[in-house]
Amino acid sequence: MADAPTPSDPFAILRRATAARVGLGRAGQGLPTAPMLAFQLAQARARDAVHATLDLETLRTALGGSAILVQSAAPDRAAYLADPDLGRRLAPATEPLPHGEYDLALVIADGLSATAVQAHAGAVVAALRARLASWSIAPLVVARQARVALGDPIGEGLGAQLVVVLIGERPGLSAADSLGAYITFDPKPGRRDSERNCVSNIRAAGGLSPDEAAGKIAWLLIEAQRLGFTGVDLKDREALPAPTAHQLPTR
Amino acid sequence: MADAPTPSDPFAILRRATAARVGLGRAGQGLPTAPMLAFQLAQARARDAVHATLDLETLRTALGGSAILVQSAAPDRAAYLADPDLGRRLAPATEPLPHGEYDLALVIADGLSATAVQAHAGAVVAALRARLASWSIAPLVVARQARVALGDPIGEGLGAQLVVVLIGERPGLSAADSLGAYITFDPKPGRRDSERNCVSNIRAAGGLSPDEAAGKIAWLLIEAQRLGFTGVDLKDREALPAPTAHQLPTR
Amino acid sequence: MVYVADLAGTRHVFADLKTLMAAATPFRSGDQLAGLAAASAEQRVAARYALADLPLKRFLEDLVVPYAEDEVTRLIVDSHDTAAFAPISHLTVGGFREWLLSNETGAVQLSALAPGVTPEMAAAVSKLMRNQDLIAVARKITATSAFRTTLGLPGRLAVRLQPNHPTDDRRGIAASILDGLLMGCGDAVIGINPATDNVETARILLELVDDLRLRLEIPTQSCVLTHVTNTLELIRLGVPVDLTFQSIAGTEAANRGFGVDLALLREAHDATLGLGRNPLAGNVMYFETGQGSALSSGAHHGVDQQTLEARAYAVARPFRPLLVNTVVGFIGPEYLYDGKQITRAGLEDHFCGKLLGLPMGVDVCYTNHAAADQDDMDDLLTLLGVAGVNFVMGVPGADDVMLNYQSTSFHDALYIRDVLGLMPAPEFEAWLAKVGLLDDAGRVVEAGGAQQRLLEQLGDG
Amino acid sequence: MVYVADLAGTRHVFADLKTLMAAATPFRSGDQLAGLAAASAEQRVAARYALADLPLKRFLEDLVVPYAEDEVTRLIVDSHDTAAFAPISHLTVGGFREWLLSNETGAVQLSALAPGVTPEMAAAVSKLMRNQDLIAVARKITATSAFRTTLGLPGRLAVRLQPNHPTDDRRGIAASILDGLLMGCGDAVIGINPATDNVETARILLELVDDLRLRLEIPTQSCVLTHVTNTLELIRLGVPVDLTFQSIAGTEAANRGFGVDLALLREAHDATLGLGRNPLAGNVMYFETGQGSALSSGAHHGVDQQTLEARAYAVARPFRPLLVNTVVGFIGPEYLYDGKQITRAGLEDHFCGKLLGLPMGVDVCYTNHAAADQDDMDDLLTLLGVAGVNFVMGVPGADDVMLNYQSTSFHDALYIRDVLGLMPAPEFEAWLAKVGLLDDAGRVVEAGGAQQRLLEQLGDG
Ligand code: B12
Ligand code: B12
Repeated sequence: MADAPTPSDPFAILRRATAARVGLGRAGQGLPTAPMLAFQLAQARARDAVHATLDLETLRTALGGSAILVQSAAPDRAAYLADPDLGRRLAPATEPLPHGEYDLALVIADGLSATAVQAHAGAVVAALRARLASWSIAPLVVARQARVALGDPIGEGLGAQLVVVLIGERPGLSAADSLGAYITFDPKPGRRDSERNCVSNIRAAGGLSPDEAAGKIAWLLIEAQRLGFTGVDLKDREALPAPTAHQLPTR
Repeated sequence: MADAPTPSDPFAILRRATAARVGLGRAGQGLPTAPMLAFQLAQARARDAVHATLDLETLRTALGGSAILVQSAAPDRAAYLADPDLGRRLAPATEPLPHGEYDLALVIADGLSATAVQAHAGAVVAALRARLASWSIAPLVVARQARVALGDPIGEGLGAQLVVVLIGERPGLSAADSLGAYITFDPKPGRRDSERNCVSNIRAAGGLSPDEAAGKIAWLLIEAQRLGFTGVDLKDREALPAPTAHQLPTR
Repeated sequence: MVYVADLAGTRHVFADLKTLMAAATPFRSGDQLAGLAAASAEQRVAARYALADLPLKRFLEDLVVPYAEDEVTRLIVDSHDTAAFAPISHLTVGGFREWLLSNETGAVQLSALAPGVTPEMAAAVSKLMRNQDLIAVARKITATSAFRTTLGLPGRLAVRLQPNHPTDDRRGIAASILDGLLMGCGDAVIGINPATDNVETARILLELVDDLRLRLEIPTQSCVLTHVTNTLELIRLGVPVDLTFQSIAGTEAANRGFGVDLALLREAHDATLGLGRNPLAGNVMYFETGQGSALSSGAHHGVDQQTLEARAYAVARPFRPLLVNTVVGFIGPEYLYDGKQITRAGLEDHFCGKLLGLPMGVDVCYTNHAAADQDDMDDLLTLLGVAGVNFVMGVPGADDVMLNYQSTSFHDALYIRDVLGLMPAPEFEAWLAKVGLLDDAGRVVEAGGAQQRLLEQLGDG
Repeated sequence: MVYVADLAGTRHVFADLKTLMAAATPFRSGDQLAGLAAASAEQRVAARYALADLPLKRFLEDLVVPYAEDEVTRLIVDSHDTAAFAPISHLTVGGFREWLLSNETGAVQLSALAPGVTPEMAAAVSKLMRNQDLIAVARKITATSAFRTTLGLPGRLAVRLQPNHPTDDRRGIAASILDGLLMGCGDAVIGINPATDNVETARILLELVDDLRLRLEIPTQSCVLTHVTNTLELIRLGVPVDLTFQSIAGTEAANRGFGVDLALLREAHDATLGLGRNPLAGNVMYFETGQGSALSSGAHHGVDQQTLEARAYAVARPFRPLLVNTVVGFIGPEYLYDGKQITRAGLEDHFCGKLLGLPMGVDVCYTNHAAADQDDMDDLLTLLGVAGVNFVMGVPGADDVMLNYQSTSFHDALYIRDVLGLMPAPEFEAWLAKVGLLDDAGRVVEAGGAQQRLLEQLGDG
């Protein structure tokens, strides 16, 4: 193997196994200069990601057509960051949503990373639709300056039994494009987080792929419909793929 | 004596000798609660003093009549604090000052404490006028959002040989009303601080009284006129009042 | 009851105790958001004057969250130890501060006192304390706990090894664990936050760590930080559970938002103790807390976030946890805006937890939407080291690739141990020495033979 | 010469070395004011990448302030010790950082290196260092100096007693001095800033302190922090001058703004040495510095304030001072906006000064127009204690009633000594023990017999 570990670098093997910052070396007790600067660069970029805004045109295309656009009660990013409650309510001027009788509503929310939504929401939605072909799904809603709980008034407004909120997770140093999915049965304002389920870390490299994620979300949705609730009492018991041969990294 | 020190409080004697925070007692190595809170209250107030603004009406009365009002190039307090250079230049829209041939110009500048100017500038000016009866003094100038060096363009504009800037010193915890006097020979933009002299800590209780201060300023002015310069080479050699009997605090 | 302070002619009135407590708190964004922060710097000082004069006894009568409405309040009131309270029962809050700082008050007095202190008393006195006071008193308090390692001994600093991975990939997690172990970290616990909620995944991860621990004979304990109900299920399945984890908060309603209550925690505590894995049969719980979580779920009852945080410690206390840590900058700027607020909160939380008798650690951390950076973390870590914190986190390169925030790294742990002359937990130190990871100066050796040998040992297994 | 960094497709160009250095600096208001700060967080990191790759040798050729224009540059270049520089002459700035952090680099290597480091090298490497790096390296450096006390020994922390009074009232000043002595402070120096510029006043104050020192047999030295020209006059008058003080800055022009140049400092140094009052005939100068003073007098040559501050240490170095301290938060928010910036600057200044071989103290302080408070000071004081600062200020109750700013108090000094187990200078410690001011644990006793006795002794005199 080209980068087989040499005695001088027993850590190469660890580095191949994870995107985590392992095997960085040392300068005294501290970090060598190169990984320290890499960290600082990643932080500068993650901070930018927090302030990225949704490109609605591209997003609509990725979602395969039309979507209802709503805005939370947070007028801008500063207000959104300062007062999460604003992000949980619809803007006062929001027009009533088209009420129906749906099994499911899908909400695409910028959250703390528009980048994540831009990158993966389309793929997750498509994979979900494929898996839930028999379900009646409400018109897609795209929500700006949104928190997870904004799915509650939206799901209620649309008349959906379940709502999935696909939301940009706060950007990390190694992934600014991580998406979370939050599932709530019988959505309405006042739902607690303990009454939802979550599938997180959906992203391109190193995380859950949009397709795997859709599988997990669909599994939870089907269970939720069967049991009549979501939350801590709905356990993710989906069988796992068989463990790989080596659980520990070896050569 | 009523508050003679008791064995349990040998510090009472020290406290009587200074406004400094001596003899505070201890809680472990730290401050007891009462003096700690007193400190915090003083700090809350000192911070307010930085933002106090000049009451021009009262000030004009205190100065005994009319004064020319000018503004530095700093539009507001925030800009003043952020960029001291703005406070050293006259606002672009300033009308030319009435040029003459004066021995002295007096500039009353808010500096970092309008409170100090409000409280003591009038008294210092009056005492100075009394001491310098034979001097030709330019019309008084009151300057807002001003730094010490704003006296340079003002003095030059008025055609004065010497300028005295009476300016609010930054507020301390124990005195938010402390005034400084800066004296510059042949004022013009570009003068260094080493070309000025300073009389500081002019205030009501505990500091130099306006009258003492005027004495010192007048002494320096007369010397400056005689020598033809101000600054580090002009030494304050004014004789001191005879030392008091006890140099150390005793009972 | 109304509280009043007169300052130079201005009368400041505070409608009730919780309003007074909130107004006396150093400024932070979360209290501002909740509409509870003091209106001005002067009003804040006035509140502190009033608070300083308040007899401690008042906190036993005037309850910030009503007894009838909240099981946490009931726990606090019903379990208050009057005998332990006696030495300070005559004091005001201001006098209590001086008592704490006094050179006569040492480790012995402070541990005897703990059961007599309510979280509201701890919060109140902390509001009167400067950062240096919080440090000076906390470092006098020794709060030890033990499992396979003994934590909280003076002169020692332990590390929770936090090897998270965005898909719970076993190889990835193992890589981070090994990296940490080879850097001398992991003596507090090897604690994994699972990315998924899947019970099977949690089982696999627990078995992975247990296997590693046994093969390398590492004196430490493991934990998967999943919801307590999942851990209960794991226990029923016979999975090797050393510690049960749960996030907790300071009100009944906030705990419900987390899907827990005291009865559930008791059930979990009993079940975990029942496994008999802790050789000392003592400390088997791990709790995390953090200012802001109650407000975040609208469950704060108009009480400031720091007081509620202290109440979370009261929730933890009866369960004699091995580990408690505030995750101080974890949630975001809506509660703690910048490095200054995070630093203050970290010192407060550590102090209050210790004062209540808990073996406190701190996750020194921040998110990318907060106004903070590594320099702030270096500062807080150093301050907490001086304050005698029991443990901190060790995340590879300080970057948690799953939770998306920055905590302290293995390097940070080595730094703070080195500059303050602190050693790992004694059992773990002995292990490090045995496997050749310590040099003569007691420092973890840099990459070389010892690391190579350990990795080979695993490769062969 | 142009400097370039390519980051993922974006090319960042820096017109010259001083632009690069400025862009690499952690954000602070003074550089922003000067128009020198990086335009974005990413550009700042790019500058650090470029700086990290820069060979240290470059600093000997590419001068941030021209040789022909500035006597400080000439001093730096002409006095550079090539032999001392040899061990690091092959390194880049990034490599220098690692060399400094390395466990192989200890006190011995670091003091041997000092004459080989230019202030620009010190500033450059500090810009790549996190706060923890600044602390870890500074604490490895021992820079001692001595007069009647020995300062800078490991495990010790001295205090400048700063007993200022708004009218230089002798009784008031004496009261503050006694307060400090009774709190175990004053081992670095008893140093008075006179409110007036009057030479006669300075004489009286020097005689007051000298008298007190002799009567109580206190091993310490005194100083009146007046302009160097005044001190020269005092020396001529035969007044007991232990130390000559002067504020200094990092460019010739800024020093002229202070009314000094190198020749004047040399004259003062010779004159003070000539008095023969230092029994060791060594260290007789006291210098103060602080980021922002050059920009403040428009004498910064487009160089960032932290680099200029390091150059001020180069001004101090040839005079083998007893004391050097940055007055870090003294000027105001235009240069260091808040607690975070003050903290960073304090750690940088302390590190750079020590790296250049100076016996560094820090005036941990802030003004009321800055966004800082006592908590920030507690933090910085604690960090500097860990970093091994030689001395800090002791101002009664932290409130300087003449200079109008808040510094550290006698209490603060006792706090930091206690939590870090630090003792005063050895000669002063012996004196404290002799007069009964130390208890068994080595702490300064609280008000009682010893204080009473000392006060009586003075009253009788
Ligand atoms: C921030 C956070 C929290 C905060 C939330 C408070 C707040 N105001 O933000 C706190 C610290 C309180 C928290 C607690 C818990 N969390 Co959490 N949390 C996160 C984190 C780091 C970021 C979330 C985010 O960016 N959201 C997007 C923003 C834009 O939306 P938001 O509306 O502001 O955020 C809301 C949700 O994130 C929600 N939330 C947070 N955690 C959880 C967990 C579950 C199961 C649910 C349904 C909702 C939920 O709370 C927020 C406020 O309503 C994620 C990790 C990640 N990479 O996403 C883990 C994460 C979502 N949490 C997780 C867990 C397990 C928990 C706990 C159950 C832990 C425990 N054992 O008690 C508790 C309880 C949660 C609950 N039921 O209320 C897991 C979920 C695993 C899963 N797939 O189910 C994650 C993925 C991390 C992990 N792997 O450990 N959490
Ligand atoms: C801030 C300050 C400084 C700063 C000034 C930089 C700045 N950007 O602010 C620094 C640290 C550089 C400084 C240096 C010195 N200072 Co000074 N400084 C002060 C202080 C604390 C506050 C001044 C203030 O509030 N000004 C008001 C604001 C609104 O005006 P400003 O335009 O922003 O400030 C300008 C003046 O203050 C001027 N300035 C500052 N110090 C001095 C000293 C003299 C003699 C002169 C003429 C001007 C001057 O510099 C500022 C920028 O131009 C005062 C103490 C006090 N209570 O006032 C001492 C004070 C004025 N300084 C004093 C001294 C002695 C000095 C030094 C000569 C010390 C030395 N031995 O080198 C040096 C050199 C000064 C010079 N010639 O340039 C004395 C003056 C005594 C006297 N009666 O002559 C004072 C009263 C303090 C003291 N007793 O020690 N100082």
